[in-house]
Amino acid sequence: MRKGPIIITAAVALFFVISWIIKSGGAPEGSSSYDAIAEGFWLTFAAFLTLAILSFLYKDNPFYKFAEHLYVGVSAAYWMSLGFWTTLVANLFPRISMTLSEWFQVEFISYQYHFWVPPILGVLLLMRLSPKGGWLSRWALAFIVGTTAGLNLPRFLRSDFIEQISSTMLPILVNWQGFGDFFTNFSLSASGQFVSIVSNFLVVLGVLCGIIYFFFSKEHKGAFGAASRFGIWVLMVTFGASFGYTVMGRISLLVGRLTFLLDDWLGIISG
Amino acid sequence: MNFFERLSLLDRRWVYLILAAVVVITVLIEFDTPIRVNPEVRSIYDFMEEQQPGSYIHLAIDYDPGSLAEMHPMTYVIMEQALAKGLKVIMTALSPNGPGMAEQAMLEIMDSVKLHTGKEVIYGEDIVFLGYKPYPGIVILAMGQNYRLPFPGDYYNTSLDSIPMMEGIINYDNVEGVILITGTSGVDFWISYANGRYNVPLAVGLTGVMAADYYPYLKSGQIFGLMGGMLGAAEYEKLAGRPGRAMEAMRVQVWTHMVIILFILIGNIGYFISRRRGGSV
Amino acid sequence: MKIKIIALMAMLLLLASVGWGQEEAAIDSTVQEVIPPGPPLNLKAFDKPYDNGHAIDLTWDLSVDDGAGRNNIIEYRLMRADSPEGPFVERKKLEMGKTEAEDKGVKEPDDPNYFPREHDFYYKVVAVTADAEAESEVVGPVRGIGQWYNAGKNPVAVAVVLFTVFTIYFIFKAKKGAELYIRPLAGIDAVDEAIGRATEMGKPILYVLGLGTAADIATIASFTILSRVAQKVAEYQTSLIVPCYDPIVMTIAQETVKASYYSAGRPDAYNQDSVFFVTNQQFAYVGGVNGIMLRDRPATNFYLGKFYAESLIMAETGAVAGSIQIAGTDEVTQIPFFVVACDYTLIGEELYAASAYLGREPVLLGTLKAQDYAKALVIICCIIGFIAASFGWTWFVEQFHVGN
Amino acid sequence: MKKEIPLAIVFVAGVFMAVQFFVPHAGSEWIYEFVMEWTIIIGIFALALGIWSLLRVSTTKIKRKMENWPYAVVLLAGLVSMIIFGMGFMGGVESYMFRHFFNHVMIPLHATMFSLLAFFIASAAFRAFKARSALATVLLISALVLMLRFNPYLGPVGDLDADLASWILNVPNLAAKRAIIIGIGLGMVATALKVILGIERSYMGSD
Repeated sequence: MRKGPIIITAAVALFFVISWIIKSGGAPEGSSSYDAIAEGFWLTFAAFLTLAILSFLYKDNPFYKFAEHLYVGVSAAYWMSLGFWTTLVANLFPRISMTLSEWFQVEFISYQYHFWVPPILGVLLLMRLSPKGGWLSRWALAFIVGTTAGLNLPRFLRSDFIEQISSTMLPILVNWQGFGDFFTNFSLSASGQFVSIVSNFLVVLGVLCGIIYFFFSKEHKGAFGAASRFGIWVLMVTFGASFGYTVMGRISLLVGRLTFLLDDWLGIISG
Repeated sequence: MNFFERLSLLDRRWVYLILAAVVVITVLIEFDTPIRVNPEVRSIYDFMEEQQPGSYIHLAIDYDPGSLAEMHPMTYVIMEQALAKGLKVIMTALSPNGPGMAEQAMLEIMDSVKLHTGKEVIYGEDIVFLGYKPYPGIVILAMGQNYRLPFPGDYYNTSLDSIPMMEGIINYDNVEGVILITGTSGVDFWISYANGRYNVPLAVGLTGVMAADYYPYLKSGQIFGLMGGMLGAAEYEKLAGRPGRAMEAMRVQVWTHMVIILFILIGNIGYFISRRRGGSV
Repeated sequence: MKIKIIALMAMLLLLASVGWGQEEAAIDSTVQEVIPPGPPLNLKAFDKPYDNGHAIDLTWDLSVDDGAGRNNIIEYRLMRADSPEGPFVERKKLEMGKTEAEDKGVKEPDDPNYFPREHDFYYKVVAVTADAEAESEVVGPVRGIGQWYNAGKNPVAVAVVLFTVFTIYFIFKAKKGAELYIRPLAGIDAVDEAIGRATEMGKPILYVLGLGTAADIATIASFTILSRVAQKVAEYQTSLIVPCYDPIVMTIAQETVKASYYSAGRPDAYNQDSVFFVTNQQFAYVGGVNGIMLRDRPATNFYLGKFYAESLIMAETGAVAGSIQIAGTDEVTQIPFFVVACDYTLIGEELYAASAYLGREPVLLGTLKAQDYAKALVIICCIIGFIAASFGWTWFVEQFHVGN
Repeated sequence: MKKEIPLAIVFVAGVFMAVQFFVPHAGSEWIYEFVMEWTIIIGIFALALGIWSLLRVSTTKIKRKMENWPYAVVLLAGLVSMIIFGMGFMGGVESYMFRHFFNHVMIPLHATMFSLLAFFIASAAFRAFKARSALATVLLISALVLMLRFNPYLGPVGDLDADLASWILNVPNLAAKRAIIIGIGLGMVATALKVILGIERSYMGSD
């Protein structure tokens, strides 16, 4: 091993050990010194992990790799444990087995035999791990894919299709009072009749041209092509807008992390 | 190669460094920024103000710690408003990383309401936290049938039937509305399942990135209010008269946005200069 | 004028005496006469339409003292019994001014709010003032019946049927050999090129299925594209990396890739560990994928499926690593980031169409044609609806309203 | 037979769930609720497969001493210790170590990873927002309008920009999103239909 990395690692380690020692000193009154040392450790460790991830911006490095691998391992296990306790222990066991319920100290509800179906399908899924029974796992997959496809078919047809169409059917005049009224009260204000007319018309036109852009089986030529081009323009305005709109949220996430580093860890900001 | 061309080829790491510097400086130095309030935020505030004490509100905290910085101000300002008014709050957290964080927020808010209004908020009578179950879409559907279906017990595994405020509370029919604060796509489930299938009035607080995409649902009436990101939270804080983190954060936003715009301009100037010379970028 | 003043004085005197009398009555409460309010009239109870059978709808006319008369009604109580004689149990309270209610319960028999289906019930509504109440007449028997079809969802049913018919018709037409034109899609044309490039460079191809579960249609569409890509990868003898977020998705992806290697005639080249699970925590997964991008330096990155905030993290890291990037998602919020940061982006529906494009199988192309016809129908409906709404003809617009 | 039975399951389950949408009867609701609960439980079993895959890939890396193998040890250490902390005798998901790993390892990592987006959005804007073509210019200008929408230093121009930004969000944005959503709706329905009818079966693999 070269000397450079060792020196850097040692320096970083020293830095965070010092941080640990300093952070362990500021224990709230009434708590034992052991608690303070533990809290100091956790805070320092969190700060280390935060900086390790941020170091990725410069380039891939051992600290990032450490944090990344730790994160993957811990998170996979976290989800597993959570799923086990909240689903199997809380929902399944009290319905299929009195012994298991007692073992995990949850209240037994009653025998509900259809609850045997999911563990059986689950075991079928696990058959993948055996060299011969792999094909059985497809039964479970087929069940999941089939139910969800069937579940989504009418539901998305409703929320993403029919309801969107019905809300596109906008009236051109928001308050229908005849043309005379329209001309006598003509205004260019944002809440005025004229702007709403233009807006409603553009919404309908934009939706139609957007849909035309997504036509796959017709050549985009002539008037059809022009509509499709207008459609893609509207899409691009939207994409730019979404991007510009998002910057804010992303910056605030960064502020959150910096607040952690500057305030919770280094204690620079007060209040 | 002139100055601008070299700037337009700037290594991305300089972009990162300058951005980080601006954020740190604006976080550390204090100054004020004005705020405008939009009608889609006001309608949520008005809805909450119209509720009588004792009415039920379902507060869905569906974000996870990743978007905590952006979403917490909304949760705090709305939950404080609700508890201070004496509304009863049913809380769920349908993001796998969320429940721990949501519980922490709940306890903090219960304390802060007591501190500011002197009102004692009692868990189980004024607020109940149901916790998390996987597969949000399914849980949302199931709650529309009966809260007890996905949540036989609350977060602390107390049976719902033995929690005083849940007596007679079956499903969405028993709450005035759902205020959803989320950073995940679970909002689609709430819209198409909770509002679509069970017709419960729904308002959403979303991350800034998501908000722009939910205006169609606002117009079609599937949601009655919308708060987007830190700006939305700052607007709400202004309405509720509780200046908090969101209003402070706005000054950081203003300056970082200007830096990014500056980078875009530099990139384009360099691009045009080199194109006029026939070079390529 | 004088007469009026006298009359007024007389009335004031009368009022004062009444007030005096009431004060006395208040002192001696036993004498107080309580006047019951007018009862709710015309009570009707019927099975709630299009439901699971565990509810009854009720309507009635307001008591004469609600909003008029003495105007002292506070609430209505909805009472239910198993026989006309009672005993009646309170089911619901409604504030004044309400003329309809729904008595709904749950279907779980062990639940305290259980509402038995197909059971005879008798109802009455009680109008309540601060000190008195008046009962409506008892109605019944009425029973909750579960319906087998929800006519409120007719528009959806029509759409499902129409679309299914379109699809099947065009599949048959395509099978018979009718030529179907499809316009070019840049993202699709780039797929072959990108795989070729990876082969030349001797670098792997990264295929990210996104954060969807097997329940997401985008993920299912992505499996189909994965199978085409894997087949080409097997033919070109490049290597493939598929890190997965959801274990079920991983299982299916393994099946898909394995099948593609078999059908490409290269089962020996299939490496079981090329499709693997990372974790199902959004950003831990991103961290893992970023690591792969910077360490294995894939020539091409595919991001097809459901993506959320991580889209830009992956796409920018991929750009740093110098990979060609092809993305596609139906997650509307993330399309802009892919458009900005990737070389090619399949926008929304194009992701679903991609599998048909890559396969060029008549059956799959047939469904594309069906989709186009449905779109044409949408356009026509929107135009008619726009005109109808502008002239205030609401009938047409209402046809698209879906009930619950 | 290895393929017919799964395809039959897909068809029956798919048609059933699609029809269920239109059937309000309690019987249909019961079955629907069962199926929902089943899916959640099956998901937990599937997770075991995921963990198995993770273990396999990591141990192979260590055994063969592949590049970066020491980090696979870190991964396994994190995985195994977290599983142990979550076990019953440690106190399950309420145990000290389980909660502290969540609060002081997972939360900071998660939030920091997410916050990288602030940098990436800046670098993506710098790299890609160039007025190369008419469409690219539209993209660029619309992004600029939105980024300036709350800038308090623009005076009256700022008000105009804020109005324009909200108009973009309410009109073109609404139209485009709706067009995309309608397309997606159709694409989803077509794909779901292909799956139920057994036309789309690449997810099924082969033998």
